[in-house]
Amino acid sequence: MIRVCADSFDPGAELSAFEKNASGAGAVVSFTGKVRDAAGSDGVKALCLEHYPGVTERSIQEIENKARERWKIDETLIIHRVGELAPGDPIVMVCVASAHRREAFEAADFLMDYLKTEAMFWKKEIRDSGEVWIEPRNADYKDAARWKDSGRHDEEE
Amino acid sequence: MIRVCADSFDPGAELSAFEKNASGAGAVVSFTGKVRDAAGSDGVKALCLEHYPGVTERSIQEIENKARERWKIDETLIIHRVGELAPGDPIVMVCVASAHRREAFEAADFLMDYLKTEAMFWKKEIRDSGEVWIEPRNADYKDAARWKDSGRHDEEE
Amino acid sequence: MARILFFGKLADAAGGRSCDFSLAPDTRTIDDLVSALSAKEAALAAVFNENAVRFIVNEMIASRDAAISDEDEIAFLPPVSGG
Amino acid sequence: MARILFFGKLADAAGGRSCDFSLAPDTRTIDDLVSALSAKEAALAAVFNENAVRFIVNEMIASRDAAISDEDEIAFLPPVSGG
Repeated sequence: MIRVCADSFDPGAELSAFEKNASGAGAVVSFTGKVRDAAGSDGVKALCLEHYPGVTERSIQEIENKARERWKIDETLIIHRVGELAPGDPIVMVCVASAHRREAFEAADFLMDYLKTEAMFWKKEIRDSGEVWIEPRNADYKDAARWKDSGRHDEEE
Repeated sequence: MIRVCADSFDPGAELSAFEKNASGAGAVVSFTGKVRDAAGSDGVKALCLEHYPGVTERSIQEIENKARERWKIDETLIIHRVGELAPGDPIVMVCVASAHRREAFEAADFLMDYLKTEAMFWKKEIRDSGEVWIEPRNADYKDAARWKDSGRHDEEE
Repeated sequence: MARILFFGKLADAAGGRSCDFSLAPDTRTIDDLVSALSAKEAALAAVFNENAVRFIVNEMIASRDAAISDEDEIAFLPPVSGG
Repeated sequence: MARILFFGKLADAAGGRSCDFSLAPDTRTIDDLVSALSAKEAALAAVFNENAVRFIVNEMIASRDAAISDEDEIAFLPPVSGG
């Protein structure tokens, strides 16, 4: 399930609902990304996230499809905030349920790398010193590139 | 925090409490392992997990210490069930909070690999056809071996 | 009138998140529109130059040489930053 | 009396999870105790042979040639399987 929402969400409650929904799976991985209160030395007071309704959801669906082509996944949940966020607020949550832990870990990791670099969001930090548009770090592009040349993880069992 | 418990636990509620506790972290990864209802073709009715009180907790603490030497981690939570479990029950939960997602993913993945192969638990499946003691799969040993030769992940930023 | 959408820092440069824009007869492609908008607004020209801007026409990703018409919704996207 | 603990399938083979065992004078190491227990209980001998059994003396991991005495708690551990 994919949800782009303007209201805050509760990762614990989302995980509970997700696990109920994915009750047959042996492994569930969740990732929550939150607004940090200091990116660099400059205090971040708020974060503004913009999206392109319709197009953004479709860009996330494409990312999910890629993950499902690559790993055997039972269920996924992708939640992404838009609007104004305060330090400590959850921005993004990804949950993956699968039979074994390796798929769940890799798929969640993959989804996050691609959400960082391919999903259609634009993020501005409101800092003490002014407003700054954020772009992916080099580390983010490198993380996403990890999945380009490696094939599907070899599975035993 | 490390908890070996004889009673069931609620992963969503645990994640909520953990995130409250690790409120400064930008990234939180959780893993939940649950009793599957069919390991192979044979129906699993229940799982029995034994531990060695004191020694088991120490074996988990050593695993956590290894992770903390290797990654910059804000908080960890490791919960492991013992006693009799039914299909669908959570067996194990690992949460890791850190500044960036890469450390959180890798450390959670590492903790699970080591919990599977080094933590002092013994697991028996009660199947329709009888009782079977479970040992780590080859895939589990291979997963744990991944961490032996690779050094700390290079970080940017 | 074409509907034009600006996202992220392109909206700051354009001075707004959307506008209706009547395409001149010689504005036949996205590339032509980029030139027309850049001529109107120096801040926009700067961002177009510096950034890997992507284009969407009627909700589909489009290349710089894609044909456009006065009925289209055309969006300009700076590098994304989700998560 | 030494306290002996068996875990996992070693408990099945021993017919119990723990026992108090008076060490014979020539049972000086874990290895001696393995031999003594194997002689008493064929099922245990089989598991000792087949498996990578590990040993714990007074809650510390010990090697097969570790010295033991009648006051010790000695645990026999088959391969672990957590998670």
